[in-house]
Amino acid sequence: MTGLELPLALFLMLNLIAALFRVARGPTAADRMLAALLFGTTGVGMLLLLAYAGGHPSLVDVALVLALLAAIAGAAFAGRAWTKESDDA
Amino acid sequence: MPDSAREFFSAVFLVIGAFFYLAGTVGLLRFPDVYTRLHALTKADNLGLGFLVLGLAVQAESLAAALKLLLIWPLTLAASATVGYLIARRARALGISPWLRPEDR
Amino acid sequence: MSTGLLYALAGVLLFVMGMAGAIIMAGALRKILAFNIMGSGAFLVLVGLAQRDGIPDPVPQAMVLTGIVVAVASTALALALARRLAADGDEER
Amino acid sequence: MNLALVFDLLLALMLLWSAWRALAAPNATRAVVMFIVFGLFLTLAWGRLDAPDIALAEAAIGAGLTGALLLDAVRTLGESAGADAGGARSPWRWPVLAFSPLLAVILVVAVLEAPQQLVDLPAVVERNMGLSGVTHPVTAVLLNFRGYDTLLEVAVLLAALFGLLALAQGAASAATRESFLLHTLARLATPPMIVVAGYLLWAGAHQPGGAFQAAAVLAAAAVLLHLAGLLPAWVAPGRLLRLGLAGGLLVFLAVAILPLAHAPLLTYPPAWAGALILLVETALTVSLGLVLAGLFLFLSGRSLRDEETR
Repeated sequence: MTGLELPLALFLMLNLIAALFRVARGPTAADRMLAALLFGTTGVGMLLLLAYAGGHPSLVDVALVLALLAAIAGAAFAGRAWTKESDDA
Repeated sequence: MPDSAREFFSAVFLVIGAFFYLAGTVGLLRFPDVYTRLHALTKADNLGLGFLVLGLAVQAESLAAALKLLLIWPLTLAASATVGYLIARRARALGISPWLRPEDR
Repeated sequence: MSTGLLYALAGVLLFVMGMAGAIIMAGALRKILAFNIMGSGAFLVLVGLAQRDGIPDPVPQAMVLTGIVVAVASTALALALARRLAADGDEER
Repeated sequence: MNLALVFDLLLALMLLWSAWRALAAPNATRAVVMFIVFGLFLTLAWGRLDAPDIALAEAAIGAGLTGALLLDAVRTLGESAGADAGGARSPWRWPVLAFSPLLAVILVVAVLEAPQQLVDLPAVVERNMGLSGVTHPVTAVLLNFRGYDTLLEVAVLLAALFGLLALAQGAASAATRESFLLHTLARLATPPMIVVAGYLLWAGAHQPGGAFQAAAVLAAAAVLLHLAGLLPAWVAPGRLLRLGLAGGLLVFLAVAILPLAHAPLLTYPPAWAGALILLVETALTVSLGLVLAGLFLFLSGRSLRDEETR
């Protein structure tokens, strides 16, 4: 533990909040999904940092599961949900 | 490696990782279209998480713990490469044209 | 304020938000999302309130763990119902 | 300034914000994407609440199952199904919006004023851990102390799947050939997913993990294989699949009933408890993995549009 873990987790959280702007703005559905995917990667990072910041060591397992399944939502989005209509309104 | 050196390298890698996350986020916010934003996103996946994992692996207590951490990285790499490709392909199929510099238009 | 209490309060607000959404929203998909949010809020209250003194409590944790699995099963069932409703509605037209 | 508290406050705000956007977003795709983000924040919240078991389940189900289910539903229900936008037409809109803040205030006060628990449950669990056959308290509660809850819950899951089977109509779409890259990823990722599921099952006895999390990871593997076109959607369960779906419940029931001759339902002899729990968990992992996968695979591709094209 270097003492940097918790501040960096907080930094990543602030990063996410900035990325929310892209979720709100779009313009295409994919832009929102990209932000959601960035949230996934950042979530993995935050879980690892929390695990080493004195949280529960098995949070590393949670991060591992999240990383393992990271492609599913993106693949379902590209293959199933994203159509012309998703970008309206 | 002595503990102080491990802590030093760990801190350096963690800060580099956080920087690439920031770069990914800035890219996501500032780049002009889906394709370029994909590029920005994968920086966070590849380098941000990569350095973060490296930084934590340096201070891991056992080899097994370090290996478990290092396993997370290639998984995310494979996932982000695939999803990036799928989204870009879908974007093309939907007829979203890539952004060009004004002088190239 | 303890971590547990903070998330219990967030859970209360999620519950109310989800409940209002489930009543007001018109689309089936939105109602299903609203119900899920309501359920997540209840889960947070259950675990957060039991842990407001900072001691992890395995009993509500085990209950919420099974609750999450039941929630996804009921979501799938609700989506199947919504599809059937939509398909039947089309036939009548 | 306490950094952990700042982190928690921001996370709680993000939970509320993402839930709000999931409800208020103007179209269905956006709503579902926001709901996926909400699930991620929730995973982090469970991590902060010292509940890694729940975080594992939330991560596996949120990332592997809920997202795919809802995104598939967006396609099949159609983007604008049932006038999805906002719901401005409900006659209950104003009364509900007026009443909600009041209810929120009442509940917040109730949570703040809630009396202390009469029974110190963590201490009770702690005292009885020696009898449970495992060393991880959540697993002990789940499969020993409150085993009957879990037994009935498995039955509920199976009932939900039966309901879904009764409703499903129309031909399930055949697996479509997906891109080579997704194909490769699915082939590469499935073995580690199975390994991780096995690891979580084994770990459940002494650290966070167990049948539910392992089953969710297995189901996610099936979802990924289906999305990649490697696993066709299920139409009607054959004999083997039926046995697989019900097997976990049957094994659990058998283990619950066997000691009835000289003890109440679900009392394991302490010496055997560890082995029996592992047996039940293994059967549950396979069965629940199939049930959860079935929730997606039986639904996938049965859609409005299939009806229309026929």
